[in-house]
Amino acid sequence: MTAPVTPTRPLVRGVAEALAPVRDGATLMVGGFGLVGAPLRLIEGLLATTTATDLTIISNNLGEPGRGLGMLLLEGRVRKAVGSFFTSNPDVVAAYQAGDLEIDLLPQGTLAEAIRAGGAGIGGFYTRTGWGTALGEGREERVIRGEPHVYHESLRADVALVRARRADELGNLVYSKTARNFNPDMATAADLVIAEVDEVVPVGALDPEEIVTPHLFVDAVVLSGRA
Amino acid sequence: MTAPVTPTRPLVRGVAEALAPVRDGATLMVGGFGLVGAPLRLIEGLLATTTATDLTIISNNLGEPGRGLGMLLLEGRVRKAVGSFFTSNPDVVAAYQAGDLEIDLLPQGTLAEAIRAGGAGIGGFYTRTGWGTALGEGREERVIRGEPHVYHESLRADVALVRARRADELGNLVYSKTARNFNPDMATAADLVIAEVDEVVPVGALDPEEIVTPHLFVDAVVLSGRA
Amino acid sequence: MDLPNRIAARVVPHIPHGAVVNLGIGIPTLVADHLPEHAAHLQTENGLLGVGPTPGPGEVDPDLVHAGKQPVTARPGASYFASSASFGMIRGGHVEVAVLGALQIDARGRIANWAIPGKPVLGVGGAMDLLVGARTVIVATTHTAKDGAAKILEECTFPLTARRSVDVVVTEAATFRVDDDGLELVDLAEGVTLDWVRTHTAAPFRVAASLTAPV
Amino acid sequence: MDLPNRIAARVVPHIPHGAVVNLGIGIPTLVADHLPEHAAHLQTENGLLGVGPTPGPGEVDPDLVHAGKQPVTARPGASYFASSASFGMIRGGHVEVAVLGALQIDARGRIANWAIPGKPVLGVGGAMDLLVGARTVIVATTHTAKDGAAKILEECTFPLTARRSVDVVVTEAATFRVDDDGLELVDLAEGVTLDWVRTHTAAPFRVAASLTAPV
Repeated sequence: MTAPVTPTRPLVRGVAEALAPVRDGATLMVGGFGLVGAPLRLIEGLLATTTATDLTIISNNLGEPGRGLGMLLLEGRVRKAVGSFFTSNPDVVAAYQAGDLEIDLLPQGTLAEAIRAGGAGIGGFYTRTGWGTALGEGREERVIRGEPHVYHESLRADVALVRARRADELGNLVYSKTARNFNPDMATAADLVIAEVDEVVPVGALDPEEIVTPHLFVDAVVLSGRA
Repeated sequence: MTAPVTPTRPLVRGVAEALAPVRDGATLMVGGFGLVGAPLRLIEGLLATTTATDLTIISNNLGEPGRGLGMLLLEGRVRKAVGSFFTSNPDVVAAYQAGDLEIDLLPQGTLAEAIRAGGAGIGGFYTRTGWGTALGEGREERVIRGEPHVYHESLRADVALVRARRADELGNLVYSKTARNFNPDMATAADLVIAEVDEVVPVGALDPEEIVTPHLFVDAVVLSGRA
Repeated sequence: MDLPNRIAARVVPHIPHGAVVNLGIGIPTLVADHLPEHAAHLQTENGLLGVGPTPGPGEVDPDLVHAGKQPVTARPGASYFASSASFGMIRGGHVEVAVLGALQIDARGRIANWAIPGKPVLGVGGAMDLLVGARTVIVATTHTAKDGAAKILEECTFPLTARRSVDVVVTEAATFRVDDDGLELVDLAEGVTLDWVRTHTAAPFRVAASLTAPV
Repeated sequence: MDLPNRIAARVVPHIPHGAVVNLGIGIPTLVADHLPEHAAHLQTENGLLGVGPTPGPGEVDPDLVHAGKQPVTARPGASYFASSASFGMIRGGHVEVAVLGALQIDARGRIANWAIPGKPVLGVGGAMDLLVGARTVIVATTHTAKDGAAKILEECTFPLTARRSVDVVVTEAATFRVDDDGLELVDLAEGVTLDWVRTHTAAPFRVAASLTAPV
């Protein structure tokens, strides 16, 4: 093998530098299933190093009370949440009932598929999930191979915050167990992708067969401080 | 870690036994990009151990003259081919011009996406690819986020023949370099999935982070004889 | 055995050996503890095929949880995957059995398990995908609600999770199979009478011949 | 240098350092040989990011090829992926530059490169996906067809590959940039006159100020 392509600029950034492009009103995808695989240092950084507010958050949950995305909610930074399961954080229920938070609820598989589709240049898709239920109401229907489906448009974001176990110096990512969850899908579906990792290894240290997120998806890497 | 779940029946079969369920008129997905990553032993087995004919083959190409799926074509077993690039095999052009072969030509990305969608329970999807071209003619159009898209229904098959590097005794698969190509997608999208591998390793020998095709997709494993 | 575990244990005979099974949150999760060692491959929709037993206190890995967000282990032969791939398995019909909880079940075997009228609808998770995609769906639930009201009703008053009927309904008292004609009672738990089931079930059901034969 | 390599070499200045680049079959593939070492990350749609140089005779791996099905190597930091993921990258806008061949180019910079009228249309490959998805598309082609006929035409007579215009057209003689107003000649190869280009180009084009300034 020959030498690697030299990165054109340092990929590893400080939290504040990496998050500086986040604007008021931005749409953010944030990885994690509850707090597992959530980029907690980046979420803390959003609060500590930016004033970004009026955010739309696409994430399976909105953290837990006062933890993870739950902090962002309590600080009044979140205008809208798109996800599948918010009831595990009572603060979300309270904010919704107070009229302070807009919610777009999707079946978890539809959420994951819409993100994957957004990253893969697919405009929209049909799924059987949700047809004939309250979540399918008002959606375009289509019968395919004899089965009714509902239409969903794909999802894109301005910024994705993802959590991985390890990056190489090009930005290739590998994950840890079920902390993988939504992270690889979200890493494909935003204009700016910031990965929080425990460790950065030299180019060539990751097995090419094992890389889950190829580096072309990743714009910046931040260290979790948990190596 | 505790002991693995014992397979309920032997997963590794002889070629003839594995292919016995293939019926006349069946739709088969066959992995490979040209001959790279094509399940050549299974294709030979179709000819040598079955009389299945009138087949619809979903594959990027139809092999090369007299090699791979090209053999199946010369034996008159193929009624229809669905793929993206048939011109590299002059026998395909001749069969088409003689009216002996029906062709459904798709852009390569649309082919891959339709297979992946078929395996993932997605009925159909919209892509920008092909819009406004001869391959988009007659297709339903939809403007999504200001861009015109065309509709494609997902693809499914009765049987998928895929090529992997290695299986464990449960049927988990890993691939070899660019021989991966369409194989993991096709392994999800057929009622019966037969994998041709060089090697079968004990359960637990594959890294859980590295498995590309989890075993629940795989019905039978055949040895390539090229270990 | 407590009530949830009694129900979970009654699900086991309905799971084929070697099946790929997804266990929903709540009582369904307990089924794992009653499955004979090695009997099934457990899939969890947050991205793992091959869920193993709950780890001991010193063995918890914060990156390794099931869909209920509780720590688990991984068996040999396990694999990890992204959420889109996991739901591809589920919607694509690659999971053989899903065991789900239910708030209500109607006379056609359709279930409601994600929303309650009058409360904000803020959580659905993977319930709809599992109900649509799994080849066989088993409901594991208490026979009645906490207030004693029937959960098996002519029509659900809560929003349905899908239009698809489940295949089997298992409670602490009874087991029903579901077919095109509706519910059929196929088993009574020890000490439970047909009269008790009739009194606590608000949907019509047939009784399998095996249960009405003279003793 | 032969004609195809002369064209390929002229593409290089249009590729940003460190860009992710997909090279089409034919002349575009040759661009790899002219890129400075480490200048770009080559993606090939059959499932590899990080294509390296052609292997030596004893180093060929039959499982490692590019989209033209010729043997390649993989650089450190390379990764392999399935076809659906590869085209997800391409359609999703994650490939910065695609270099494609063309049979014809129209006055708006739209290209035809996959089908010829009167011949059966049996191959398209990844051309349409690349043309739709890559952020920048560069065409690398001979200025005229083998019979001397112009390839740059008012309208394509062959079927278009997409409605999207390319960004740059590079031939052995000239380089055009494409914008909303059509083609602009921005470079002449050494020894090529503006007259030659006018004679061999059947579409109108503007001439960049830098080329018309008095010498």
